[in-house]
Amino acid sequence: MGRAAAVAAEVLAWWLLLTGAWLVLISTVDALEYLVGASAALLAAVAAQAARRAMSGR
Amino acid sequence: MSRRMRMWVLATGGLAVAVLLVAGYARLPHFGGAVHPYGERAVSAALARHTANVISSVNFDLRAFDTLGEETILFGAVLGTVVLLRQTRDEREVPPAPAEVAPPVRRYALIMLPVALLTGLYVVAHGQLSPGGGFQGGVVVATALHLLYIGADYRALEKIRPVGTYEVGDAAGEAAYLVLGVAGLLGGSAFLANTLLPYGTFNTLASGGTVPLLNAAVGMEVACAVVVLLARFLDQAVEIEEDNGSAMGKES
Amino acid sequence: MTDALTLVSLLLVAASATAAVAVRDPARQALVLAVLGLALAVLFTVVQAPDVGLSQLAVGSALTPLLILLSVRKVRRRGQHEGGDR
Amino acid sequence: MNTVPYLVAGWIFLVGCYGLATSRHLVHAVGCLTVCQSSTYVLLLAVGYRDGGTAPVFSDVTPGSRPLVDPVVQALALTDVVVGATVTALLLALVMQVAKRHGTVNPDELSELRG
Amino acid sequence: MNGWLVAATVLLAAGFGPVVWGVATGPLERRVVAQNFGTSVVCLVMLLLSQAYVRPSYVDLALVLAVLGPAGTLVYARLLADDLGDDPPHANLLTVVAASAATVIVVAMCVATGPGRATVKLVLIGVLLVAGNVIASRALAGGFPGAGASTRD
Repeated sequence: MGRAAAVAAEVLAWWLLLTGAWLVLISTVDALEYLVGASAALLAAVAAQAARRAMSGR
Repeated sequence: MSRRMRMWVLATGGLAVAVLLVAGYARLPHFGGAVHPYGERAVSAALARHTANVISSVNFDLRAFDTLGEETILFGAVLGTVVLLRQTRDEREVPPAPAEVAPPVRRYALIMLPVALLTGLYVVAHGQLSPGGGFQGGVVVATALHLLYIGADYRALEKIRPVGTYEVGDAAGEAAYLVLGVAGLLGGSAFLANTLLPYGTFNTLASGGTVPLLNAAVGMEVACAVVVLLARFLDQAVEIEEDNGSAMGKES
Repeated sequence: MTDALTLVSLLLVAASATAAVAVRDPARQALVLAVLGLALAVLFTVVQAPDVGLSQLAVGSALTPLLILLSVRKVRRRGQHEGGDR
Repeated sequence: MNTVPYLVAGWIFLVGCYGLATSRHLVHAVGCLTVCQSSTYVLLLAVGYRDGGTAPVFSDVTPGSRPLVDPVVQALALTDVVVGATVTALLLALVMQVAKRHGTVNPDELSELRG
Repeated sequence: MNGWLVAATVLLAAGFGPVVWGVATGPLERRVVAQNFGTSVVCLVMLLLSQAYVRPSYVDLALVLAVLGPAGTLVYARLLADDLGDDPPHANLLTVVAASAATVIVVAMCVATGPGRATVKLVLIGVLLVAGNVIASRALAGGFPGAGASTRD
């Protein structure tokens, strides 16, 4: 159970960080930007976690 | 034809082309001139459809059919590369040896992978607003994935990059572009016509009718196409060895 | 002032293009092609074409060099070790 | 100043052709072809430029407030860049096949093999 | 007389000219360092041009270059490790010059744009550029010890 929680925590951390980065990148902020930004950040967060596991799992 | 003779042919041909070019350039409108008839029409057409980035509007709305042709060139080139660089009978696949990489470089690759991915998605999503679009964003996303190869080794990259999925993604991107075109046809107007969706308010993410959707389809296709392309090149350069001269294949 | 900037960026593009052809070794040429891509991106920004500059940056900074260097590695390992211009 | 960009585009094209013709390594020849192709970007965008103009991208500029450059040539140059990269990849794949089949990448030796 | 434009022209001529000469001649070690320095110079020129033309959207070019430029240099460090193996370039001077120039220009632009998300974006680009430059020069100075020996990685 511990591993899944760690994975979820890491993805969540990356997700918040990347959504913040998205909000910095865009010029005008509105509801749709939030939605697209959050989904893009989620995708990037999952990729970040998978990359770390792939790199360390040697 | 001896090399010297070939040089002469090259010299005379080059000189003739140079003379013709200079003669032609003399009659071209001056650099920085104010006569741009197509430009004004393209800008007014794009503004009529609430697309802020006129270049994306030209690419995905006024000349969407040409971009479909360009997509097919991309798809065909990737198909050709996949066929050309397949593993032949007299070759065997050697699992890549793990490479030692300095820790700071590995950490940099791990941190930059999501940031580059996010930048690529940002460039794709805002294709019809700020500079950028499906092409540029797709290439940035694909390069972001390969930070894992650059930062670590090919084995790590292969773990998170199933090539089959990306080949399907490449085809799905092209298919999505076609489906959007046919949807225009079904919607009662012309193929790839931008009359399907409302144009939305200017300078927002949902503006421009089908332009953002075509942008996303192109972004997905370019990203997957470049990943498949690099996968084939990496396989050939890193993994595939020829069977007979296996000794020759060891050292560089 | 913009004329001077345009002239400088055109000169840099012409110089790096000539250098890209003059360098005979493919691996070293990949480096010069990357610098040519950078010079072109600057010229595109000066000529007010940010989209084209963005695509040149995206393609020329990491993708083309990676393709060329992987091909050189494959060709060098397969073909004979040509003495010539090593 | 009014024809210098065109002359630079012509120069890049001729230098690329010279490199292509005198190259002794097929990967170097593909690089020279990329140089030739970049001359088309310079020519296209030089044709579309307007003095004091700015890019017709209205995310941070109100339309009609500033003179604009021509977006049509930019769209052409944009697709040109991406297709150029993909064609370069295809050519490099062909070079790998030539090296595999003939064991050499020197264009002169290749023609001799054909006899 | 747009000051930003003058700065961009001077930086381009003084910074990128030697880069083109450095990448076309000399030992491979010096060429790769020149390419790495060229990425930083062009990214800073892009920032200055976006300020000179009063077009904040041009900053996206500097952003993509700050993200992909160092990746390109890492590609060279990785795939040319065999040739770079003998005397890795210790061009720390160029890294220091690039980092200080980046700090000066980003601070000047932040002052010019004033507080707000655009300033945070500029700082983000500056940080990405300096970090990328430092890591890339670190990689060039022997960041792939293993890859130097083994041919397959």
